[in-house]
Amino acid sequence: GGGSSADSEGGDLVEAAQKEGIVTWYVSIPDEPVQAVANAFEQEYGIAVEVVRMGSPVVAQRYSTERDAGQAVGDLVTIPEAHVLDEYIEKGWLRTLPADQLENLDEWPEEALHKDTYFLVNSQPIGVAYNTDKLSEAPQDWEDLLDPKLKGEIDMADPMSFLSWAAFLSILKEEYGEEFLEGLADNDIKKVDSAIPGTQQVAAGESIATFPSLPSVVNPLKESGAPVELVYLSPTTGVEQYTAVSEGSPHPNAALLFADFLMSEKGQIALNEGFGISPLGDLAGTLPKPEGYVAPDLATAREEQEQLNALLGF
Amino acid sequence: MQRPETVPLGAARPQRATRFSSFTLVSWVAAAVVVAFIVYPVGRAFIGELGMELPAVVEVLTSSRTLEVLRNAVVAVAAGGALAFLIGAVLAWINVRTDARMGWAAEALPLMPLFVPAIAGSIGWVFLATPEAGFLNYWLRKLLALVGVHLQTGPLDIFTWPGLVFVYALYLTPYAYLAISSGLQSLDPALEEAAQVSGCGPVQTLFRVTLPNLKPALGAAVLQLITIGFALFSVPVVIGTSAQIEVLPVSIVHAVTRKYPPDLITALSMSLVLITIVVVAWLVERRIVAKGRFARIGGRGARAALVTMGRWKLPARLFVLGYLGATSVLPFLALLLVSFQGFWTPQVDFGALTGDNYVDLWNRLSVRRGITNSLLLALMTATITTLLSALLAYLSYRRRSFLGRVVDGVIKVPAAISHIVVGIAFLVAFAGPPFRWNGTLLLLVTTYVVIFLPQASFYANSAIQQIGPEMREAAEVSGARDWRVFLRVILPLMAPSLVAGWSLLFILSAGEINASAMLAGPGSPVVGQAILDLWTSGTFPLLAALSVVITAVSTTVVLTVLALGGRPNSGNAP
Amino acid sequence: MTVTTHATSAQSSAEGQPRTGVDIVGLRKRFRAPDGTIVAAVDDVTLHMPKGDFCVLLGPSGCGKTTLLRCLAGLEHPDEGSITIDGQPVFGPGIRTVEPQDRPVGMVFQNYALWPNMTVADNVAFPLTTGPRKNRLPKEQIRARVDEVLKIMGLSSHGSRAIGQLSGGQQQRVALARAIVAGTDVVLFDEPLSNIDAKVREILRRELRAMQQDLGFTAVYVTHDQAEAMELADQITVMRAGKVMQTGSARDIYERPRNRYVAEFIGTANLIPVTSTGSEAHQVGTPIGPIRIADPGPDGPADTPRFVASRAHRWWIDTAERSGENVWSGEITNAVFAGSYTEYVVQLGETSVRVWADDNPELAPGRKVWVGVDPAACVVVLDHD
Amino acid sequence: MTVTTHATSAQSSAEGQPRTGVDIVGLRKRFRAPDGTIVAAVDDVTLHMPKGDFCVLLGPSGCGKTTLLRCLAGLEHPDEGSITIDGQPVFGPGIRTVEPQDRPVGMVFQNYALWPNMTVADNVAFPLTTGPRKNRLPKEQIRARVDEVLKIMGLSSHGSRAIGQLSGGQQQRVALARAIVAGTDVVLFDEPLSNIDAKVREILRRELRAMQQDLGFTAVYVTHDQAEAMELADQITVMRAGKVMQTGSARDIYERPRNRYVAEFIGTANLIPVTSTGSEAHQVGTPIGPIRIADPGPDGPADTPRFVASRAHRWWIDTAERSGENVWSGEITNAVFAGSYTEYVVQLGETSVRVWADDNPELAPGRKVWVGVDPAACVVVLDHD
Ligand SMILES: Nc1ncnc2c1ncn2[C@@H]1O[C@H](COP(=O)(O)OP(=O)(O)OP(=O)(O)O)[C@@H](O)[C@H]1O
Ligand SMILES: Nc1ncnc2c1ncn2[C@@H]1O[C@H](COP(=O)(O)OP(=O)(O)OP(=O)(O)O)[C@@H](O)[C@H]1O
Ligand SMILES: [Mg+2]
Ligand SMILES: [Mg+2]
Repeated sequence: GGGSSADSEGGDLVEAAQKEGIVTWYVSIPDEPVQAVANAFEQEYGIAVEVVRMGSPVVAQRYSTERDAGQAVGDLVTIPEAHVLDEYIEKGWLRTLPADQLENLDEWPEEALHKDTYFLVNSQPIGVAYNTDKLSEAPQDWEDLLDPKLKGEIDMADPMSFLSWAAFLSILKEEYGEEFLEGLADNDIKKVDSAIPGTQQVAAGESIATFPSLPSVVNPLKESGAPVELVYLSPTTGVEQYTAVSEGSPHPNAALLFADFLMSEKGQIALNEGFGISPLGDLAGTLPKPEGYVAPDLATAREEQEQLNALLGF
Repeated sequence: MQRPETVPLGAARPQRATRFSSFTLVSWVAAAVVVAFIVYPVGRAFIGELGMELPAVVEVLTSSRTLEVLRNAVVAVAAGGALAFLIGAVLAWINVRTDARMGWAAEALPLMPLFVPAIAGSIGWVFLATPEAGFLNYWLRKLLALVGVHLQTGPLDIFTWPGLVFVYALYLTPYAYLAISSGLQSLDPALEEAAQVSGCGPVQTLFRVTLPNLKPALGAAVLQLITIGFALFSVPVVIGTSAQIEVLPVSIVHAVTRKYPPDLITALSMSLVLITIVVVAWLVERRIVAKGRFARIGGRGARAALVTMGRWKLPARLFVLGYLGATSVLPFLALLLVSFQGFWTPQVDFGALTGDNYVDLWNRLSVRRGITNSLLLALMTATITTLLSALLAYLSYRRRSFLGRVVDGVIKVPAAISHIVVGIAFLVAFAGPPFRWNGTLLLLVTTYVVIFLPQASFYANSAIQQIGPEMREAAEVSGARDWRVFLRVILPLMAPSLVAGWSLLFILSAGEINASAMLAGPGSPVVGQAILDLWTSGTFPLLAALSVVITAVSTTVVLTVLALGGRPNSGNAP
Repeated sequence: MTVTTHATSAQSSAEGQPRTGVDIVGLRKRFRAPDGTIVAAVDDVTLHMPKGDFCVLLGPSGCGKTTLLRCLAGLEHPDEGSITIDGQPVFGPGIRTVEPQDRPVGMVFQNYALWPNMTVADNVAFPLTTGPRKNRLPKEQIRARVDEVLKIMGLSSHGSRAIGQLSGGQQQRVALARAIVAGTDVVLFDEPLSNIDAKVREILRRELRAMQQDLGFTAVYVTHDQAEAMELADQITVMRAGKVMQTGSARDIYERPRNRYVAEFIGTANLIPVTSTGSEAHQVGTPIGPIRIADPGPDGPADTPRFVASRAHRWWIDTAERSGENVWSGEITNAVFAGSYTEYVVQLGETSVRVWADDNPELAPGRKVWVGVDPAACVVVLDHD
Repeated sequence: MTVTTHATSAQSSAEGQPRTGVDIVGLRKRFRAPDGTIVAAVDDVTLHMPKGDFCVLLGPSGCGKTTLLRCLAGLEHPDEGSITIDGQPVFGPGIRTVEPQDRPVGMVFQNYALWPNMTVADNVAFPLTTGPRKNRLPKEQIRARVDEVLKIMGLSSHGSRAIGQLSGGQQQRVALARAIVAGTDVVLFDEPLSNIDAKVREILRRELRAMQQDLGFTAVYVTHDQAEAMELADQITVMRAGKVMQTGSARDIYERPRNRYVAEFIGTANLIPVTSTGSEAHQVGTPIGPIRIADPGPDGPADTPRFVASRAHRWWIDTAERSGENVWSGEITNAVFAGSYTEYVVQLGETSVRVWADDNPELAPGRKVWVGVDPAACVVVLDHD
């Protein structure tokens, strides 16, 4: 509860939030968009955003260890694992979003809000990054990756490293069957620790293509002139990030104000420009949903992760 | 505190003075606090998490995956360690005993490779030796093309078993070197000269006399290699993953960082394996040393003429320089080059080099604050750990008691536990009430101190063993009490070795990544976290730039401290 | 039990007036050697060292000299016995052991144990800067005292030097300065000269003796060098395997050794076994015939073997035939020129004697000679106590 | 420069037949001390050590004895000069320096440097198991040879012991066995006894000398102990600051020292400055009056100060008035009992002399006495060369 019950109308929220002066955000979205939205928020309200950015399981782990220890350091938490947030709700760690205090909650699409507590803020579509010097023509189809020409030339981020990768693979398995994954294994795909080294190696010409890859990884490379391009093949999915507000955190008002900002058009543009799909649809600079986009199911993916890994021969 | 009785006697025993000085009190309290800070969190993690789950533990321990990663770890550490041992021994011999030694290199060499954080150094080697895009490969291919050999890829490939073992060896060598060279320095050179006069050439002398008599130092080196090798994470995560080789410490870290809820059972069970290995190695080493028919430090003025290498002098020097190049210079240059590139590519366009990455780094608040925080932390950790280890070393040196040995044993335990597991254990134990240290620098410092205490105590113990007991006794007879003896005599005499140890700790804690990921708070970002962040979501040039900055900063700090801290080996009795 | 012993020691100090100097009663210290055997390093030692005397502990390596000295300093904890320094009991049954830092002793270590991290002046000042703060002298007084001591030692201009910049002799003086600066009455020395050149050692020895006499402290000096002991000592204590063999002045020990061990350890002695007590009081029977002696020797169990001990330099050697008491003829088997004398080994039947005489080219190995010894130089010693 | 030296040395070896033993010509070795100054540890040393002789290098600490020995062993690389061992040049201009392992020398190190990881037999066998495999003796012959050497050394039953289980004396014998097992003709010793007890040292010294004579090797023995040098040596070389001061037999050096330094270093000498050459050939003027001398002393620059050197034990002391040549009266200022003699310091005007005489209780400090010295014991020495 804390001081959250004390305040009421919208104007007061800003004032109360500004009195708190700071908001702490545990987040696993890449650094650049996170900094963009944090800066935008600070410019708008003069409230600093303290960002704790880590891989999503680490965020989840820290958040829950702290809560178990009776603390709530993070005012907001953003991770892709919706099932984890469900678990947090059951433990009473998250706060139901108060409709009367969040101006933008009304406009927010219903399918992007879950249990009135956590909401989708950003989705990065998954694609294939390839080296344009080494591959003159972009792959058209997932099955192009089975081309013997690419044997030993494809990097793949470790599916055990990230649940979203498993969710993505499970969609491919659904579509093409297990043989497809086994075919990839036969084509000598190489495992890399994460999407970063994979894509960096593609840019350097070490490999021809890598997947799954994300706009946040490919964009900075492209900007520096690397011969690398990201294509989205159908079907695909994305890394969907959900944000929730903590119950009993140190800055309840700033947390609400920031959640509200994330739902605003301005916030969405700041967060998604060039990187992600906004739940509000096509806003200036945000990415459109690629053809064949399917929402990921992380809970199922968790069950299949080991099996998918085995199919790929890792 | 009573010394074990020598002989029971019938007569009335004179009373042993039992006055508790403030020094004894403080040092035992310090020892107790240290032990508590190790036993409580570690015990809580292991007993709390594993106590109820024995069947699960057994299952993890017997699963084929555990066995495989364990086998991989054993192979990597055995092969890399053996290589490191060999290189370290040869380097130590060249630098301590031959005329091929290079003054400055002899002192700076042991620390050099550690100046580049292990994760950055490994990435540096990725830049250098990936089969297609590696700089070395690219240039080698160009060279080979000149002589008519045309290759598409290679000739080197870092993502292989040999590549992995190679980088393991590079990073383990300093530890072997440090232990062996300090042993060599205290081995009476007359033993080797006697062999020479008996008709032995230099190489034969090395194998027939020097090495057999160095067994205690070699044992210490092996022990260090085993402990540090099995805890090494950065090298296998960068190189092993792409080589499809997963090793135990990486599995432990992954078990807690890649899943939610974290698989603590797996992580802790695997840690148990490592602890067992280290404890067994420690016991074996103690037995070997205890048996010992080894040379002790020689009589007065043990001053040797350096072995004349003759025509082997140049090759020996090249070997030393080659090692420096491989561990420090080459990867650092690769990192430096990439840090000025827009993206990592072997086709260096010197016109397009840019300082943007540094600007970008500077603009990241968390990086900027991380660097200052890390420096502060490293300063505190290195200082506290060094002083603490000096105090504890003095305690067990002064009073050879059972309790002292227990303390000595306990502070070695964290060396065997993955840093991230220690991090979690500390988070579980101290984040909540009554401590509520979550997110504070205090929590980080405490954890670092525990993590690095084993290394520090290695230095402190070897430093104190070089001080003759009469230095302390002279102070006591002069009327000095414990504090004065320690502060005015023992500590200053240990200083040269402690300074070297301090430098090592400074570097290691400035670049620590795993425990930091668990413990660094929103208000206290550290460099390690920033590195890990760039590794999981960033670009290699940025990562390279950060590594260059860290390397430059730590090198500056360490060299300054070494320059101010005086030269080693001036602490002996006149 | 404790009470009894306590009472005894109280008694003994009640009987006489409190003795100055160092008083050791029934001291024992045992060690367990690495192989498990027990070594009695100090074995029931009772010894008085008078105040202001130069007392030397002499004995071969491993006989317990260092251990005894360290017990005095408080660096070792004896198993039994008591120690009183200038009337103050520092160790004993029923007494709370006084720690090294509280004993009124200074110590000069074998290799001086000067602290290389401090200057000469700091080394010397150190003992004045210890102890409870409120008892310490003010800074200026410390400085003055250090200057004074350095001046006595002839080191006035060396105060700010580093230890490494001093010669061995200067280092010794710094060590001595440190040991006496606090005005302690007893100074312990553990073979302070054993690392030094013979020639330099001789000079330092004289210097040390002169300073001890000037300053008047009680010196307890450990050595295994007989020449050193003879030159320095007011009182020599010869030790063997933890036990005191004999205590006395240099002359006592040299001329009236108590037993064979002392006779052999100090100087070069000819020992001729006594086979019968002889017909006259001042004569004993030996394998080379009767020998006239000055002193029938110490008492001792009748069945303990005895020897006639005589110093090699108290013998004469001659190529001309001589006769009389204590005269024998024999053959030279070896002659070694030793500078101030030449050592001749002369075979007398089964027995060989060593004779120190002026060098004489006629006395070559193989030569038949007459040798003899002054009865005044012959004493009877026990094989062992 | 080098060429000239080369020519000279070639000449000298061309002139005589190749000399056996050790021949050192114009040897120099300089070190840069840690503070940057240059120390000439061996400074133009020319020296011949005849085959089969026991040659001792004697001098104070730091005079370059060890360095010279190590140059012989090949453990140091000299800067200049040449070394020939038993006719084989091992170092010199235009010669490829022979490495230690190929020189025909054995060496006994100061603390023996036995290898604690090997048994006694393995230590001794070691020199036979080095070198190219094809030149090595077969295993049984090695064993036989080791057994033989151990037997000579009286260590037959100790072959399988660990080094740590031997006494100091046994260790010395093992070290010696190792040095001679390969049949080398030259054995080098670097102060092998300096860590040992005086009494044990004396015994080991005799043993060593006896073995050297039995086995007939050339011994080069470094020490700073005069007594040791006198007892052992066929030839003594006195060194000072890297230079040879004098070479000769013990008697030569003791009785005919070349210069003040040698006179003072060996034994206790009274040095009385020569003020005028005196009216007669065998007489010189001194502050205490004319002294009759045996030997006008070595030549040397006329302006070099000279002294009359005489040994303390060649003086007599008497309470009764005496007169004649070389007789003075004075007052005893100090008397120290030293066992075989007592040292009396007697003041003669400004000059004081030390007299070693038998102990005499009448001769106490303050007493007026007459002293004198045999002219045959007086030699003139130079202040320096
Ligand atoms: N700490 C110890 N543990 C076991 N034995 C010891 C210890 N200290 C001394 N000893 C033994 O006690 C005996 C006496 O030793 P101590 O050092 O007193 O002899 P020392 O007369 O001083 O000999 P040195 O002339 O060689 O110095 C020796 O046998 C020694 O081995
Ligand atoms: N490696 C070296 N570096 C610098 N100086 C050296 C070195 N070796 C010897 N010296 C110097 O050369 C001189 C002669 O040394 P050396 O060891 O030969 O003397 P020594 O006569 O054997 O003395 P000691 O009796 O002390 O053993 C000394 O002044 C010494 O300091
Ligand atoms: Mg001793
Ligand atoms: Mg020497």
